[in-house]
Amino acid sequence: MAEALVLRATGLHAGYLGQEVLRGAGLELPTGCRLALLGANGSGKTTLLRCLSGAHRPSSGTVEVAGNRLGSGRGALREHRRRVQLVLQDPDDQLFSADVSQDVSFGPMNLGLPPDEVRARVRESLALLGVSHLAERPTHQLSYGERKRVATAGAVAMRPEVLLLDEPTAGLDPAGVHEMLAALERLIAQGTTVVLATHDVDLALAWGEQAAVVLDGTVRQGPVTDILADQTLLAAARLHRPWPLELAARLGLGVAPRHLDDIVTALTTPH
Amino acid sequence: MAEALVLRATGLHAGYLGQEVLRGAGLELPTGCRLALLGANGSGKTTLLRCLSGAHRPSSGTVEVAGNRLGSGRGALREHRRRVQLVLQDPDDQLFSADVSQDVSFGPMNLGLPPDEVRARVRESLALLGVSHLAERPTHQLSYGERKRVATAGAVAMRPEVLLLDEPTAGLDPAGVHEMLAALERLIAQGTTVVLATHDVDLALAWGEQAAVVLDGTVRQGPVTDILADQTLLAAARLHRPWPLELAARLGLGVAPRHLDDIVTALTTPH
Amino acid sequence: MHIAEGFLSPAQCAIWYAASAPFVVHGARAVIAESRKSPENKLLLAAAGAFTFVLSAIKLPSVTGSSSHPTGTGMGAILFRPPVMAFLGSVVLLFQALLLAHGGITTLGANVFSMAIAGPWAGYGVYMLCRKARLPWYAGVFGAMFFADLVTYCVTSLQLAIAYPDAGSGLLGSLAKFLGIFAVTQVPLAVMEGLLGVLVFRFLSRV
Amino acid sequence: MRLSSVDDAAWASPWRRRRVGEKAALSLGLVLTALVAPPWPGTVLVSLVALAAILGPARIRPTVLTRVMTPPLVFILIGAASVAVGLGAPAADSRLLWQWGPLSLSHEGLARCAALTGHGIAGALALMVLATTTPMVDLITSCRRLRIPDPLLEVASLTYRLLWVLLTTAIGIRQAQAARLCDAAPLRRRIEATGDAVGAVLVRSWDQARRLEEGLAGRGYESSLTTLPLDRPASTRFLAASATALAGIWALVWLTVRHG
Repeated sequence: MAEALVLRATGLHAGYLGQEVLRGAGLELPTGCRLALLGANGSGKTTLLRCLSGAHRPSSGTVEVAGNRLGSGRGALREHRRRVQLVLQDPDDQLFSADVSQDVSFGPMNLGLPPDEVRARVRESLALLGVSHLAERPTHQLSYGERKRVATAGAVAMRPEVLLLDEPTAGLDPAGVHEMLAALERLIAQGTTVVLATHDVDLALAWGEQAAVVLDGTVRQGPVTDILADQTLLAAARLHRPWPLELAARLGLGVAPRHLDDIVTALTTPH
Repeated sequence: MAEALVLRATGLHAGYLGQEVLRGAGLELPTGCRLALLGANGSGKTTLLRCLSGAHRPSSGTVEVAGNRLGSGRGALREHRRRVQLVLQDPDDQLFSADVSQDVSFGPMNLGLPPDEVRARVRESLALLGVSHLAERPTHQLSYGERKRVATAGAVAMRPEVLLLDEPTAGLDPAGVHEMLAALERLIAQGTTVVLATHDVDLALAWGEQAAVVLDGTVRQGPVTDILADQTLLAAARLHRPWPLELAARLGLGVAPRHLDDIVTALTTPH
Repeated sequence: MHIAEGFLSPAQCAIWYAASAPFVVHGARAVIAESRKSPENKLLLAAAGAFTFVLSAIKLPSVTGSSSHPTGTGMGAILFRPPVMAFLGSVVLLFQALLLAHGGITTLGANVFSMAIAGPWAGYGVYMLCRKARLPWYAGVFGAMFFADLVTYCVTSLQLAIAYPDAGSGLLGSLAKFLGIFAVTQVPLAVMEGLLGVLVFRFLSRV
Repeated sequence: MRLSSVDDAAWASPWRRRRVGEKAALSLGLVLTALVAPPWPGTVLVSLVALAAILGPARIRPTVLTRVMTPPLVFILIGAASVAVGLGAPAADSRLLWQWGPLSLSHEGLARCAALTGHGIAGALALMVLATTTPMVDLITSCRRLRIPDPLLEVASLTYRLLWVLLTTAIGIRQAQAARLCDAAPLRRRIEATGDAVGAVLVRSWDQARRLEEGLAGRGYESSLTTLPLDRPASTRFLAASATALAGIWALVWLTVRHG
């Protein structure tokens, strides 16, 4: 690809307790690209995210951020983690401080920043995620959607170049989904490259520029409308075609709509 | 309504720690009707389900199953629970045994059935939910979707007349959603009346016959295509119109499609 | 440190089982009484047991470079009282023996005595003394955690010394050896566990 | 969540369907033999029989057994080494090999060290016969026959269920802390982070207990958590084979002692 890659993984093999989950998986993430990552439960989607973030060491293969290869040394791992942050699906397995501000300040404090700078970062991250009003609240009193956004703020406070999100919208009500996606827009506008792992093919189509599907331990990547129109690939990955593409195919529209608006345009514009 | 009601609630007031969540909520569930229950986070959807199942005692109002009013006595409550079972969103809040079969056997054992009858019910419930192969597995090794189906099997083993499901498809991958919905079809075919609480308006439209929206502590109930086309109601409940209804409205189709098929038919059939 | 299976003679196993039994039975009675009071208590007790297991699996920040875990006996004693800890601690030690191969079945009596009885009671005693002396709460918590950890290891060393007296210098020589190996390396860990206890109770006061 | 190799093995073992009592009889018979029998050849024979059972019919992979046996081996070796070394004036009749200050090493010390290592390894392996073939819950459920009061067994089996939920949280939190560069922070911050993690897990444990109580109330939980009793066929062949193995060990021990 001609664009600059912010993150690149090649030939990843990884697993747990002797079982290999990834068998030669690779991924190329251009700077600023919105990548939707898809795959059934147990496909290795989360393992891939964990390898990319440095949380899981692959048995072979390489991961690079902006050309710097993630080595086995402590310093390299530290530098990698500063640049790539992962937010897992369940916020209860990630929030550990008594109150929201404290939790978000954890990363910046570990970077050794002066207190004023830490406070500024906490304010900024909470504002980006739209949860400034929760700053003083105890974490375990928040709703599920609020906890998810606070957990994301904790990662954002590290000012990562790449943010990997595992199912950021799962379990949220429509308003919660809307708020989470709005927060992601603000992050992207700030220059963060976002990878969104999801089971929701409609969301992947509407949100992503590229899509990647984890299947049989490897990754198939491409423009979102190509990948999500590939019936063979989708069936193998136990996914289905998003409804706009399905409808377009059934009606023989000859376009690849990503939203309801695209469908309306295609149907109401005279040929 | 003319049909026989299997469950009816009227004038429910309920809440926690002095905060009233339900303020005069009511619901009428005809026997065999598929009811989709909608509502934003914190709207009182789960509280309503808990009142209907007898897990939460409302401060006023009545709940009846097949004409029998749920009283405050232990015997009445036990009888009510035998007939109405609730499956919570998080399976870890219901699964207490490390062994799948033993967990599912809990309800039937409480009914005082002989061991052979209990074993038969366990087998039957696991088969209905399509998880017979998990009978000997430990709960903690199962995936989230598997745990959800096992938790549902635990409720089904009581052979309830009404099954209340809180977000049965949330957090599942498309194949998991498909399997859960297929399991519900088998239960409905057996005569169980199912209430499905969800955030997913598209699912509610495709699956439900009736829909009920919890808003401001009360319930608005009606045919699914009426309720989910009501823009004012949906906006107040922080929901949006399902895409088939939205598309039909934008294209001025003059029908109320519930699935992609309905749209295709409407568009390809000459007027 | 759990005494491994096969390490104690049958007579010693029996003696430590006998020494622990009254405490564990007393604790079991307390657990039965609590769970009869309300069905919710059974779940709270189980959560306490699970927490104790998980606590002992959490790695402490390494000072010496080797990995080490808290005993958690002092925290359990303050939170759940020593009688209940005698029972829950026994369950946790049984789990550790069979799930992690830490400890054993014949040595369970000895391990229960050091980790579920001696440690918790010592910690609880120190905690109550500090409260009587009106010392600040963190002194009591630190003291309880510190002494519970240290006493646990001293009792384990004593148990090993009784089992294997030194050929020349006898029980005392052997005790010196085992204390030297286990307890002295344990002092920084006991300090760490004391600090951890203070931080955890400070955390609880804020949520 | 898979965190314990022993637990994984126990759930997957073909011996899971055997009666807990039968497995316990074999395992405890071996454990007691490992304790009582002379180190040579008793503990060696126990180790061999236990290894044969675990790797043979119970079909546990050697790598799993190695992983499982590492922690007890470390303890056994440290303990045995400290027994081998004498402190202070050595006993009058001991045959010294080496002496340095108050420390000494004698033939007798080495013999005691070898015996202890033999007892320890044999005992640990014998216990693994039960541990790698029997899930904790089966063991707890079968304790009903020993007339242990139900509330105690229920607390124990709930503890087993809840510990996986809490372990998942604890591991998740520790990894989240590592991802946000906790490992690179000064010691003081690392201790504080550990305190936060423990506190968060404790709060989570109370919360989980409350939620599970509500969930179980809906399933009809009033005072007891009765489930199906385990239905396992008895096997006289298994008992006979176990008895033969134990008798064989003792016969060989007797022969060796008599002729040795």
